[in-house]
Amino acid sequence: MQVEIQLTRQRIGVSRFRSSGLLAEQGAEVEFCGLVRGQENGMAIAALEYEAYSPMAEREMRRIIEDIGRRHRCLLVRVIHRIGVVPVGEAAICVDIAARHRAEAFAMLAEFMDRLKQDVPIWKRQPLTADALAELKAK
Amino acid sequence: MQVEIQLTRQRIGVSRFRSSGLLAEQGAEVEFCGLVRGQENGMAIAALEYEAYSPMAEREMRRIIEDIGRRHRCLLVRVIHRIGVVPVGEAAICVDIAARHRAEAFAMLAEFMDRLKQDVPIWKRQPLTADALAELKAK
Amino acid sequence: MKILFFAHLKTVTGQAELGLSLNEPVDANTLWERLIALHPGLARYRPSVRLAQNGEYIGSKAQFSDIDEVALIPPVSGG
Amino acid sequence: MKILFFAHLKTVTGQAELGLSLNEPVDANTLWERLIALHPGLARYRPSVRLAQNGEYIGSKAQFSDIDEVALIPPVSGG
Repeated sequence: MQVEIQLTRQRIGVSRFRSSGLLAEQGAEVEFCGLVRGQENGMAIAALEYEAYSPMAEREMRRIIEDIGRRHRCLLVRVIHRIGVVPVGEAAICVDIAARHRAEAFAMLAEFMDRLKQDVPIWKRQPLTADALAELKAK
Repeated sequence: MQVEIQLTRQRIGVSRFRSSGLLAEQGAEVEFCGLVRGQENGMAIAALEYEAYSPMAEREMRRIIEDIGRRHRCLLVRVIHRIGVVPVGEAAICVDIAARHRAEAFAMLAEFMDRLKQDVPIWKRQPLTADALAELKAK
Repeated sequence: MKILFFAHLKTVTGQAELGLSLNEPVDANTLWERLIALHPGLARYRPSVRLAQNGEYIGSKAQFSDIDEVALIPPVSGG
Repeated sequence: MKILFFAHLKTVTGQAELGLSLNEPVDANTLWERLIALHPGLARYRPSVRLAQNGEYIGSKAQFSDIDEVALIPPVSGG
């Protein structure tokens, strides 16, 4: 099982993803993106800021994926998590999974996301309002 | 909940997908593609041929999605199923789901695929070997 | 009445479509008997084939009339 | 020994990183007591904070020495 983990301060582009058809035995590909929503606790926001303990976050994601992979073996799992300021509508995380069948891809995806939110040292910091985001961009 | 269903004889292009960020409340996007694998019942194949009872297949997919949506409301569900000859490594089906949170998107996806494989009148016909595919293309 | 065959049932019947005349509405059982009389090869598939009437799976009390489109749906395998 | 603070613990301690000298190895309890002595504001977060030693969550028998990097991990919220 190929595992690729990346933390980035750049916007996660769609074109960086998709392995379709590259792997001979592949029968399923699933991609999930978690996007920043326009509301946080009922307040309108313009962006969220993410912070990570980077080396541990990367290692922990790999460890979780390899652990799940012992029960739900996939061909490829690729995770990109963005850190820093992520504007509303953009992806904070994308997970791309290639597998022989959809069952293991779905299981890997759901379980990975649950455990990410338990154990991977990444934090949503205070949300930014439209004014705060404009100020930050002007810097 | 917006539902888009399409049967196509064309290759399913990646660019036709992705709604990311178009929907204000959207927090999750998941895309699944089911690809034709290089083996069918242990035999090396070059393509699979799919056949559909088209109007019923489209209606049945919509009915299933609306039924699941009563329990797992999503924002958008888009399904493209290819019919005719689908070469190995290409997608026979792609499902794209936008939702507020990942939970309903994952539930919609897994349940839709299970019910598709029970109830939607689409059939895998005989697999094509490399020779048969070459012959077909030469026509 | 129009009858549609899909997948291997096309091979069994040698046709994709069949026109059938009904003098009065019939239930599923009678319809099957008519179809099997025309294509005895269908008999062995009957247990696994569902009927659809005008694009929807039928309930147990379905009645078919001359204006219906009926499809024989063998086990599906899409996706 | 290097101590790392993340998220709101940076605000609580006013720093992202802290150097700490140990004469001998200590367990988690002693380490917490040293940290709370330096930053009393940490006390109320202790129940929800996990410790990581050199990038891994610690087990119950962890011992910390002067060469370790220790991170205080408040409840995470990635994804």
